[in-house]
Amino acid sequence: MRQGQLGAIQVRGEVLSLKRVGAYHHLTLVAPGVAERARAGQFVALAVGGAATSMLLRRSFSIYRARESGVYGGTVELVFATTGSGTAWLAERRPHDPVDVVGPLGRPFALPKEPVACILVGGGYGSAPLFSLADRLRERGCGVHMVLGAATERRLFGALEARRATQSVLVTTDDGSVGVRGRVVDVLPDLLARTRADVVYACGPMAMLAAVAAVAERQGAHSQCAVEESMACGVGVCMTCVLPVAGEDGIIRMVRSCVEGPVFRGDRVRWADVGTVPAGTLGAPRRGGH
Amino acid sequence: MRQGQLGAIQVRGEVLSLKRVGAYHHLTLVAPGVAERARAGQFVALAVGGAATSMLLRRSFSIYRARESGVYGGTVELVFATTGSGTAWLAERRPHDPVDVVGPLGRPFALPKEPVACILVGGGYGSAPLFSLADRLRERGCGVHMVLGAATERRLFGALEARRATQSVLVTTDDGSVGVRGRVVDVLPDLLARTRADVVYACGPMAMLAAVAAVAERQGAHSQCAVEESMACGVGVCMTCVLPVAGEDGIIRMVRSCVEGPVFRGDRVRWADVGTVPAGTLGAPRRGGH
Amino acid sequence: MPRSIVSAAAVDAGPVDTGVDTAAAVDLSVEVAGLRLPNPVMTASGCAAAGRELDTFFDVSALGAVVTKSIMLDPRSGRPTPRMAETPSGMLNSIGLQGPGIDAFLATDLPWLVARGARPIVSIAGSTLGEFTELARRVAVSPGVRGIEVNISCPNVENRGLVFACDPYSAASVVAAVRRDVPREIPVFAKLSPDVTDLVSVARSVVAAGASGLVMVNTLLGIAIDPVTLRPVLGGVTGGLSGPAIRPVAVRCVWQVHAALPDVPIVGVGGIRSGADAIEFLAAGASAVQVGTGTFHDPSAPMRVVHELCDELAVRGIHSPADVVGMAHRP
Amino acid sequence: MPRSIVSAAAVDAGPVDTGVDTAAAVDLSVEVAGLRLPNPVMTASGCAAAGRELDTFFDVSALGAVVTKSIMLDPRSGRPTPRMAETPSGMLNSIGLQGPGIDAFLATDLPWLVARGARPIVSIAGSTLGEFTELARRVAVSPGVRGIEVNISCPNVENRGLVFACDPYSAASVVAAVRRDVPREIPVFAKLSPDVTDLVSVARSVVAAGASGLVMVNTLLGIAIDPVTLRPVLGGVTGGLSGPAIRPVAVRCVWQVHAALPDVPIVGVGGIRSGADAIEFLAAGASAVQVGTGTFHDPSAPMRVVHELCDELAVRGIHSPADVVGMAHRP
Ligand SMILES: Cc1cc2nc3c(=O)[nH]c(=O)nc-3n(C[C@H](O)[C@H](O)[C@H](O)COP(=O)(O)OP(=O)(O)OC[C@H]3O[C@@H](n4cnc5c(N)ncnc54)[C@H](O)[C@@H]3O)c2cc1C
Ligand SMILES: Cc1cc2nc3c(=O)[nH]c(=O)nc-3n(C[C@H](O)[C@H](O)[C@H](O)COP(=O)(O)OP(=O)(O)OC[C@H]3O[C@@H](n4cnc5c(N)ncnc54)[C@H](O)[C@@H]3O)c2cc1C
Ligand SMILES: Cc1cc2nc3c(=O)[nH]c(=O)nc-3n(C[C@H](O)[C@H](O)[C@H](O)COP(=O)(O)O)c2cc1C
Ligand SMILES: Cc1cc2nc3c(=O)[nH]c(=O)nc-3n(C[C@H](O)[C@H](O)[C@H](O)COP(=O)(O)O)c2cc1C
Ligand code: FES
Ligand code: FES
Repeated sequence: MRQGQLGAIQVRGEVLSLKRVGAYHHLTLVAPGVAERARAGQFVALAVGGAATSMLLRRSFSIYRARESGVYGGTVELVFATTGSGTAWLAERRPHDPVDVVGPLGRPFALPKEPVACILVGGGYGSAPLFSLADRLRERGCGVHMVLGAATERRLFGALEARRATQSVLVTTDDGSVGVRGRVVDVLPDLLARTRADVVYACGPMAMLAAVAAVAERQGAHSQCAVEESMACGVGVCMTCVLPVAGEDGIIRMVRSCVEGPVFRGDRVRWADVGTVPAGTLGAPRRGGH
Repeated sequence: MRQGQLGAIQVRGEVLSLKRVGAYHHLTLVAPGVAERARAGQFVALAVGGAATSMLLRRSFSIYRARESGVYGGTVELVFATTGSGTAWLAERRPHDPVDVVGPLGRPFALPKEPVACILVGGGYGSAPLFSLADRLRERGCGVHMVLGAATERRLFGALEARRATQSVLVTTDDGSVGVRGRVVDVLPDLLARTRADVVYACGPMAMLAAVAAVAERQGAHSQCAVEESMACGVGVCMTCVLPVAGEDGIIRMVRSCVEGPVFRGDRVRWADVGTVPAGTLGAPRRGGH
Repeated sequence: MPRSIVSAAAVDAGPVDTGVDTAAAVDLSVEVAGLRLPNPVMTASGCAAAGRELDTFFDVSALGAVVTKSIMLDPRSGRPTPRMAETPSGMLNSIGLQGPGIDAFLATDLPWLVARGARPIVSIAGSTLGEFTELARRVAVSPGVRGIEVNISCPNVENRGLVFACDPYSAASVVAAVRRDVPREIPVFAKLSPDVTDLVSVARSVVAAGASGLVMVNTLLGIAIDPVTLRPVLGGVTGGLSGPAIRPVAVRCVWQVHAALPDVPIVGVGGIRSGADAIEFLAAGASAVQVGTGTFHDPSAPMRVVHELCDELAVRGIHSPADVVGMAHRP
Repeated sequence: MPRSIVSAAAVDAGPVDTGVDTAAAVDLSVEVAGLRLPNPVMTASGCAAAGRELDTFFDVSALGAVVTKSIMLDPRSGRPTPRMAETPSGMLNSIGLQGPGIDAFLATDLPWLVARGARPIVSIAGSTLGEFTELARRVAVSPGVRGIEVNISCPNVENRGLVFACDPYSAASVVAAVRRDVPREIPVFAKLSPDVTDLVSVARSVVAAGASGLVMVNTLLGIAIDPVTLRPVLGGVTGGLSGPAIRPVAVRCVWQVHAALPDVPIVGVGGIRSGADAIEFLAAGASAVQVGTGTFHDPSAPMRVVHELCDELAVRGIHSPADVVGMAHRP
């Protein structure tokens, strides 16, 4: 296997374990080489369905944990919800089943140079990549606070682990089944003020990311948001995974979330325009077409 | 489930066991209703590949044994070789895995009214349907002799069982790894003469069936041959599985082997013309097209 | 629908009975080109013979209609085998319209369907205008026929073997000839081929020629080559590609024609395996659907699709399939 | 090929290294429209960007050629998302030719490929004759370009947005305009669309207009409708269908054109995932092949296909891919 500028490799992984956690599945894969290269916020793309599958495209999953060679060689762990035929297939895997893995993919969360206070916000399974991030931040002496939100208790991931990994944890659920009834952004402004956090890291549904980025901007904090766009290739060659992002130069471009993301600066993404090509975007159709 | 004139039903079967036997796999499926209806020479059609499979067509397999409701409900057993992606998938099944089963399909072997001597000829896995046939024949007081042939020992199926089920067994292999070196038709004429058998039953490759039918005809015996044509539907609606067969009226028709076969009278099949539409076939293209 | 069907559906690998009990609230009956049908699901021509074999698995009279294998004037032996090749999520077939000819069909197959209480739509195929005309005359006067489907995806021996469906003029002349001899109350459906540059112009011309509705689509022309023998797999060399693989193309055809001719009834066919697939076609502009190759994977498929369609509509609180027709064109 | 590739191949789900050591006996080099290539496998336009990302997984200079994403004169934002929908054994895409424009391409992407030692074939796309002409001029004079692929599957804004490739005349005029400005030693390939009634006539006319070779096929037009929202899945409504689902159609196109124009070099593309798939295209009449969507399933696919093709030929005792070209047409 070759390692190139992205550091991604392709390996024939093997299922080590698969457990149910609330509404999700926690999958541990032996994937030599991937774990060693992985950084918080990156993802893996798995081939699904076996040899004669009708599912042509890989499924992408944030890396929850990456353990450098244990007994079986390096392992990567992910947490997934079964939403369709690909994740349903994954949920049926058994130990020792082979799974073709490509990763680690994408840009990781950017880490602060100074030991500043940070808030990590996760929606549903979106909390998965935040725990390894929390470890890195703590190593750098950063204060780490976490906000976990979900529709209901079963859809929260890692609430217990969060207590161990951070200084403070806030939980919100839409139905109030646990923690504060409401959304993460209802509690974020106050927490930001209290902790004087400089950076907010977020992973979850687009709507949540948009709201978190807005709050952060309003209160003068940086935000780093990991987006989830549907991806055909995951490696930067197909142009399906784009969203409108403003560059340093202020120009809006349709950028690939698989290689230039999935982590973006919250203030750069044109959240309101996701799913469109906003006027003024580089190369956008002009009056009367191109 | 409804039972119609064909008696075939569709059930969600379940794998009870899967064992290797020489070059083959021996699969036992719990398929309530199918076993009860099955007769020697019929087959089942299995959906392969799971929910998101790219394999649209069912795979057909002769019924090796059918046991009316045991502990788990009726079971059907089959013996298969892994030749491609569908059988490869089947070979990976584990106990309790679901398998959608349609069957029993096709016309069974016709049984003699009198207690005559019979010779059962099986090529490779083609011997599978002959054991239940042997039982039926013995019940009717018929003398049963078996000839099993294969390329090599690993590709023989049921040689031991044959000894129990029959009065005499002859084995041939192309490479002489066991039994007589040669083909089943090398030993058949002599056996026919010795046993004065009235009927020859055969299942195996087309070339073998053609040769067996010729020998039988030459020595004045009836032959019943189970053919193996590739089938898209297995239930009589698609017209893919045809071969040229002469009717009582002497007219050659392209006949569906899934419903009017797989068992045919050897003297009726136009063996040399299989894979073509022989001149004179009902509805064959005339000079200058239709 | 008979309970037996529900269990038939339940055993299948595909999407299963959601068990939504509000299903009762849904009335599946539809009107297609003047035909009132209990539901919008039919068999596709050539994928259900004349219904009898499938009646083993479900009551064929419970379907919206049974479209029979395209019948020709004389008996036809069809092409040499192999006649099929499995392809990714699809299959190629080169059957060559094997059939008993119109006399045997009218003597045996049709009466069985009528006696069974099914609603037969008879598909006819000819190699000359004259053959189509005579077939139409014979079928039109046969008792119990609910509709005629004109399979114009066959070579026109009077025009260098060019497929009728690939030329707006030939397609229209066949439809006009058939229409002339078929009483008004029997709808005439033209079945179109997707293998054309401008499907809408073919659709326009057959409608102008008197087609009551359109059936879209027939198979796509394809070839499979055996990587071992390095020769074509099919005895007929080329074959028709069908199955889920072609569904996006079939839906696109329905979409384009419905956009251009919103008032023309369309029967959608191509890769339908489930109720959700059927809804794609309805939303694209079809008033009814046909299940073809899906039946090979699951002999209960046509009836299961009826059942799943019912459930899919119920969960969305939609009371009639008609409410979904063309929905995808609305902003 | 570097050993690394073999291991890359070995990890894939598809057919694997047969380990036939007689592989040494096979010489994969081919000549296509005057181009000498180390092997007949290329990337398909739009499925490998400009090669750089795939170089992470294998050495792109080890491929026969790297065909770049169709480039236009100006930067293009492409269509709104969603831009893809997975379909059975295929996918729909509506990227809308997003790209940086020719200046940025010639300044960055092309030089990287050349420096890497890859053999670039530059795919160009325009919405007017003029755009094609200017693109051809710019590309032709750029160092390192081995060939030009003309993507005529784009709407002609000067002709009611009709796709160039769907009309023999427009298709020919684009090719003629491009050919005029490109020196003889650089082959010009015309990439054809399968969505036409008479592919052979389109092929004839672009060859007459000076195409050195043909690339077949581009995607089939398709639509996917979300059964929940009942609206089109793609932001662009219609999209291009690709992947194994379309392979039988692509092979048929190659077959038909090779039968009619046996001396015209053809590059086959459509659903190739393995060496065996590649052999189907060679046997149908292609002299080279491209791997597109297959790369999304397996980023090592193009190089794995090279490797498997080598093994497939070796086990058959065939020494050169050229020996297989058109084989399926022989009795
Ligand atoms: C960078 C990234 C990280 C992700 N991390 C996680 C994670 O940690 N846990 C988790 O459960 N899910 C995660 N997802 C979403 C996950 O990829 C989808 O849930 C999954 O692909 C659905 O596949 P399916 O076959 O079950 O669903 P289907 O709907 O059958 O999939 C059909 C097609 O749509 C695509 N698709 C469907 N839903 C999504 C989606 N939400 N995002 C992107 N593509 C989608 C699939 O990849 C496939 O190509 C992530 C997605 C991305 C892009
Ligand atoms: C009536 C009948 C009885 C059979 N009984 C047995 C049996 O007892 N044991 C056994 O091992 N095999 C049996 N076969 C053959 C078996 O159906 C094929 O080996 C199997 O379908 C191959 O599937 P695959 O996906 O592994 O191969 P692939 O080559 O990938 O299959 C591709 C397509 O070709 C068809 N096909 C391939 N080979 C055959 C074949 N030999 N006959 C018919 N269709 C074929 C498949 O059904 C499928 O549609 C029988 C076939 C028939 C028609
Ligand atoms: C084996 C087979 C035979 C067919 N025979 C006919 C036919 O006789 N007349 C016809 O109009 N269409 C025929 N078709 C086409 C189908 O009716 C249908 O239009 C096509 O297969 C697409 O639908 P599907 O994907 O659901 O199969 C046949 C298709 C198959 C697979
Ligand atoms: C995401 C995507 C983008 C594509 N972009 C282009 C393009 O820019 N120019 C072009 O000529 N073909 C383009 N194609 C078509 C492919 O080059 C190829 O012709 C087609 O996908 C069939 O091959 P495949 O099945 O191997 O993908 C694109 C295909 C896909 C899936
Ligand atoms: S998913 Fe292909 S470029 Fe991002
Ligand atoms: S397999 Fe369909 S008719 Fe025999």
